[in-house]
Amino acid sequence: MTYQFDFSSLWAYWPEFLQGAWLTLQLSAVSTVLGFVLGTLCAIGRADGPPWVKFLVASYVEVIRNTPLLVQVFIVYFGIATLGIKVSANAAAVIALVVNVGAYTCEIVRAGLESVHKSQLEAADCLGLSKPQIYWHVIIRPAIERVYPALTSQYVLLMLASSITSQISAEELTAVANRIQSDTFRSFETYIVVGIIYLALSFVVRIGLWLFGLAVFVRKRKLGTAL
Amino acid sequence: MSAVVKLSNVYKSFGTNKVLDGVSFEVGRGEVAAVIGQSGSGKSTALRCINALETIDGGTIDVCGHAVHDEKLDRRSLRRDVGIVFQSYNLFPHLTAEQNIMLAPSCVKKVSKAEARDLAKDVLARVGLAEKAGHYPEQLSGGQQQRVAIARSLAMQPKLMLFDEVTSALDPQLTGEVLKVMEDLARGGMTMILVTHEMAFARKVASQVVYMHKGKVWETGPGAMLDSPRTPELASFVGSGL
Amino acid sequence: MSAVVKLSNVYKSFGTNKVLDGVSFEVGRGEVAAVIGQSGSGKSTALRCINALETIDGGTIDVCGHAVHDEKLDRRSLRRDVGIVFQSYNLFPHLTAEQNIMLAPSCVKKVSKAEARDLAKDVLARVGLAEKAGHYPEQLSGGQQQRVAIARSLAMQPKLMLFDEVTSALDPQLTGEVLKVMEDLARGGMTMILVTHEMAFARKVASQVVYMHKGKVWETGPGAMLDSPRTPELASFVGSGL
Amino acid sequence: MPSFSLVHLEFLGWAALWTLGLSAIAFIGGGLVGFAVALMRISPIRWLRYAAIGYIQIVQGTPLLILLFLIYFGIAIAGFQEVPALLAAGVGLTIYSSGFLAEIWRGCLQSVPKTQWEAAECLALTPWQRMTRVILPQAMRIATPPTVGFLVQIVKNTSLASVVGFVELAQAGKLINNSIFEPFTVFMVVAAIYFAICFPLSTWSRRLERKLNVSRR
Amino acid sequence: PASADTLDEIKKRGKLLVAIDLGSPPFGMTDAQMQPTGSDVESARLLAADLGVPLEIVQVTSPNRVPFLLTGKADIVMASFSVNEERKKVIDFSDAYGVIQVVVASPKGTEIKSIEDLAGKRIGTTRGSTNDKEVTSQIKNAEIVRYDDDATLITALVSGQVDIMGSSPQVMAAVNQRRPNDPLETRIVLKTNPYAIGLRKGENALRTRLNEWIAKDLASGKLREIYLKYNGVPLPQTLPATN
Ligand SMILES: Nc1ncnc2c1ncn2[C@@H]1O[C@H](COP(=O)(O)OP(=O)(O)OP(=O)(O)O)[C@@H](O)[C@H]1O
Ligand SMILES: Nc1ncnc2c1ncn2[C@@H]1O[C@H](COP(=O)(O)OP(=O)(O)OP(=O)(O)O)[C@@H](O)[C@H]1O
Ligand SMILES: [Mg+2]
Ligand SMILES: [Mg+2]
Repeated sequence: MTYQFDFSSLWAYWPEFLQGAWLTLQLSAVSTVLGFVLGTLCAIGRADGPPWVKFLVASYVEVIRNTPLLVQVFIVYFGIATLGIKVSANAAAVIALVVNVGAYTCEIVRAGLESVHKSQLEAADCLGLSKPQIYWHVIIRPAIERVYPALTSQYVLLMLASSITSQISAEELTAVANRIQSDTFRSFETYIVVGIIYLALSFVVRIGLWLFGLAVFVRKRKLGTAL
Repeated sequence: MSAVVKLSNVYKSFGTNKVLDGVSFEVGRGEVAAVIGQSGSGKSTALRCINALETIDGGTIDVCGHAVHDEKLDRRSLRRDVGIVFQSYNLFPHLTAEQNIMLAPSCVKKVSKAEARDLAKDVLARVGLAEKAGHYPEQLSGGQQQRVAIARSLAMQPKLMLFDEVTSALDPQLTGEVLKVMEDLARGGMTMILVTHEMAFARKVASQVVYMHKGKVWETGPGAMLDSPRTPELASFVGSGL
Repeated sequence: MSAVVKLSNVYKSFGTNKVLDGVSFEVGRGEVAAVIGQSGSGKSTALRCINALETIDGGTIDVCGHAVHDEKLDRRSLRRDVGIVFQSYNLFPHLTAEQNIMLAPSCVKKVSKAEARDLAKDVLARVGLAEKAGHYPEQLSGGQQQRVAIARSLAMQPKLMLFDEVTSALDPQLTGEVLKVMEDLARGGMTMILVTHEMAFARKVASQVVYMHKGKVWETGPGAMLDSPRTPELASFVGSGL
Repeated sequence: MPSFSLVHLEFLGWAALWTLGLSAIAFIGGGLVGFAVALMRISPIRWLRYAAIGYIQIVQGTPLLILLFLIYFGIAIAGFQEVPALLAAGVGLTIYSSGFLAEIWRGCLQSVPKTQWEAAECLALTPWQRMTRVILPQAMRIATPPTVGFLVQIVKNTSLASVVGFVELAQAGKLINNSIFEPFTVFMVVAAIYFAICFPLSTWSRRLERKLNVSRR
Repeated sequence: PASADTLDEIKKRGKLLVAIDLGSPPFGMTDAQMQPTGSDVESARLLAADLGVPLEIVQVTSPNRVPFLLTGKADIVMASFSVNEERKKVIDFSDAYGVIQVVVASPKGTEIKSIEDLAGKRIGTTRGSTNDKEVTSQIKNAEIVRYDDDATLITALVSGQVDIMGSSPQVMAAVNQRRPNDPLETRIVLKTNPYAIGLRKGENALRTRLNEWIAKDLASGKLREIYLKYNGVPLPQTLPATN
């Protein structure tokens, strides 16, 4: 069968593609920020918390890393509702994505924390810094700087994985694609266009995180060397 | 002369390894004490105990009015009074020399940013590195890093400074730079305890030499004691150490 | 005496850095040529060009009848004729000494396994390591590893051996072991080019000394040339190199 | 009204086998293609290298969901209409894993020091002999932990094959839920089965990594 | 675009590929033994028997019914496939063999009398379905929540993620089975659609054959029996024309 490609019928839908891409970016940005905070806190808890916290965090990380995001999304979405709390699909999507990326962030940041030498803590301790001050000034900042490339990759993957949330009615890029293709019956063309938009988005996310890194890691910007 | 540091009968073991076996000595205000002895004799451990980096098993340690042996010791207030400099510098790699120095005053003493910067300029000048304020540790030589580390401690205006083999990672020329700074400090009246392998320096600067051997204070006296050792152990140590 | 290796007017740059600037010399069959010169003078690069590990920008290199400068050069057949030993041994860490040696004969010459093993035993005995056949590289000292590396090259029965500072990662005693093996080879009539810092060894073993300076062959002559340098550069090099 | 029963558990069990099968296809297919791409990625021939970089970038920059859709409908458009979902899912997952495995393995191949490549070359080994006899045995040790780690990703990501109608574990969960509407129970059980498959793998991967770190010290 | 005659191909292949949405009770679903069932499934079996070939079910969802058909993964679609003008531009339909309404339903106590009352409310529907089209075009100012299939919509309604649905009475019935305490009630009928078998354009022989079968089994009452059995209401005496 010879298939007639026809991208022209998709042209009318560009505002919707744009809207979907925008929501994808928003979902990813919010999940990245919250997931980073959650993951970092968990990493600290796992490195320096009481045994029960360590156990809790370790279990959380293992469970999340060893089950598919798709299933996590369903459990969050329907689980929350079963508890009688109504949240919008976007909120459920963000919760699921944050829980998911938090676990990965935790593992990555933990590696960073472990790379900070014990003598650094002693030095800070001897200067009279309090524990939170030591964490903030001496441990977390260099730790994050060291693992920043790994975090960047993880957050690009998160952006791509957010396509799964279309299944619980979040109107992000993939959901928009599904709707457009059932309107136009141009599924192949639609998915090609969406694939290209995702490629562009991952480029945007990478650039964004790179710029953010430049702004935050002054030493790296000035010297260009890895810690 | 009032004692700034006073160790009485301090015991400390790591597992079954008795590292400090009844150590006692005193250091008065403005004194410079040089602790010498073979590797493994417990010098670093003694220094770390003074700064409460290790807890002790027996005896008492008084440092600037703090009862270090006490379980209820307020470590942070002890550490405002005591500065320590390590062999491995331990500068914070992600901060410039100036930021390294400003950190503790602004975090601990809540000094304003501008004041902290002035303070940093001041102590950097004292160690002869005024123009390196904006450099990151990796951009500095070993001797310069060590001097920044000293400046970082000085910025907290401690009553007592501890130095643990601060020159042994340096080549002879860089060693000279650092020893000069320490000499200046001694001349300025700072109370100091230094663990060192530099006999010549100990002889020249120290008002008291403490010779440790197998976890005990074996001999103690003025710098001149190195020239006329009373025990065969010190004699052989001085002989070999030159 | 027919030339085994002949470099004529060889040029080679890395980017804007002219590393070989018109190098010419010849090595005849059974000759031992020692290439000496300061760090960065292009010695290693010359050696690597002879073995076609680097391509050259101008001039010609003939090695055992292969036109190395030719684009259509059959590298594999060149390398059956030329053995090279590096400063950093480069043994394969996942193979035993014996397996390291057997690899090339069985892969390249399609020798049977049993024959290859006999061959390995043979060359290991020649470098004095018969009893280390089953050891992995990490179980051997630096000098032993270097001798296995030489044996590995020897097993291919090359017509020419290249040595690049094969002793400079070794302490004096281990150096002695390796130099002895090389001396034996020289005495056995092997054609050899060695880059070395061991002036005494060059003087003793080399039939020709090539002094390189700034990418050029500055002086060349018999070992005795080192005792009566004609250029001030060689004079200062020999003076400092001792 | 039916509720969650042994029948459903059995149904999930069979679906889990499909998940494993799909993972095996993805791993083997992805491994073969990925290895070829990794070789292209370090090839001295420039256009091969660029082709490999482009391939890796595109695969890693597209969500698997979209990749699966594209392949499912793309194969049909190419004229093969009776494509079983298994084939489409297999091809999609193969492409996906090859993109990631290629990048992982490229790193491992390049972590074998350049001097080893040169030494092998100087012994007149052919490029193939050099790869199989010298480089691969060394690279494989380094590559094992991240490869096993990625296997976990593959197992989890087979769940997306459900979007092209393939009945693996996640899709089976959806089907059961369609008939009994107990989403929480059903997806918890599904999650537990995934965990039971993936957890041993990730533990193994981490143990290998530790062992490697110790031996390299 | 199909070149060959699909009817011949079905005969030659000895198998009928029917696209059915198993996530849309009571038309397509699975029973307690996880076997496919529902009115579309039984109708498809009837058709296959009539054609004299075994049936193979191709599982689809609302959004991908048409691509499955167009890319040749199925011969025909029997998935409560409502007839509308957009679809007719791309594919052909047989005569109707059932009807389906698009209704808005909500629980007791919600004040919905007209479309205007829906402003600002969350309404659940199935992405890419006729329901989605009607709801989206008729109801403005409402938040429309779209799921990939009816089953997910039902799960969302049962678990309380949404309370108002824009879908068929059949979906409502399935929901009410699972939430007996707080059942949904029909508020507004947006449209009544005939549904028919979808097939690729230009398959006239196949369409004629399908229409013969529909006429025959409507007359024999078998199709009416199946509709009644699963929907609980009888099929109207005359079905609207589709072409
Ligand atoms: N954290 C520790 N755990 C166990 N043993 C320790 C620890 N710190 C030091 N030791 C042991 O205590 C003994 C004394 O160590 P210490 O570092 O005080 O010696 P030192 O006199 O400073 O020697 P050096 O000149 O080598 O620095 C040594 O035997 C050492 O192995
Ligand atoms: N692969 C390369 N890329 C760029 N520059 C190179 C490369 N290899 C060598 N060089 C440069 O070529 C010059 C000569 O290097 P070469 O290794 O031949 O010197 P050498 O005489 O062997 O010195 P040494 O005694 O230190 O080994 C040096 O300036 C070096 O930096
Ligand atoms: Mg010490
Ligand atoms: Mg060299």
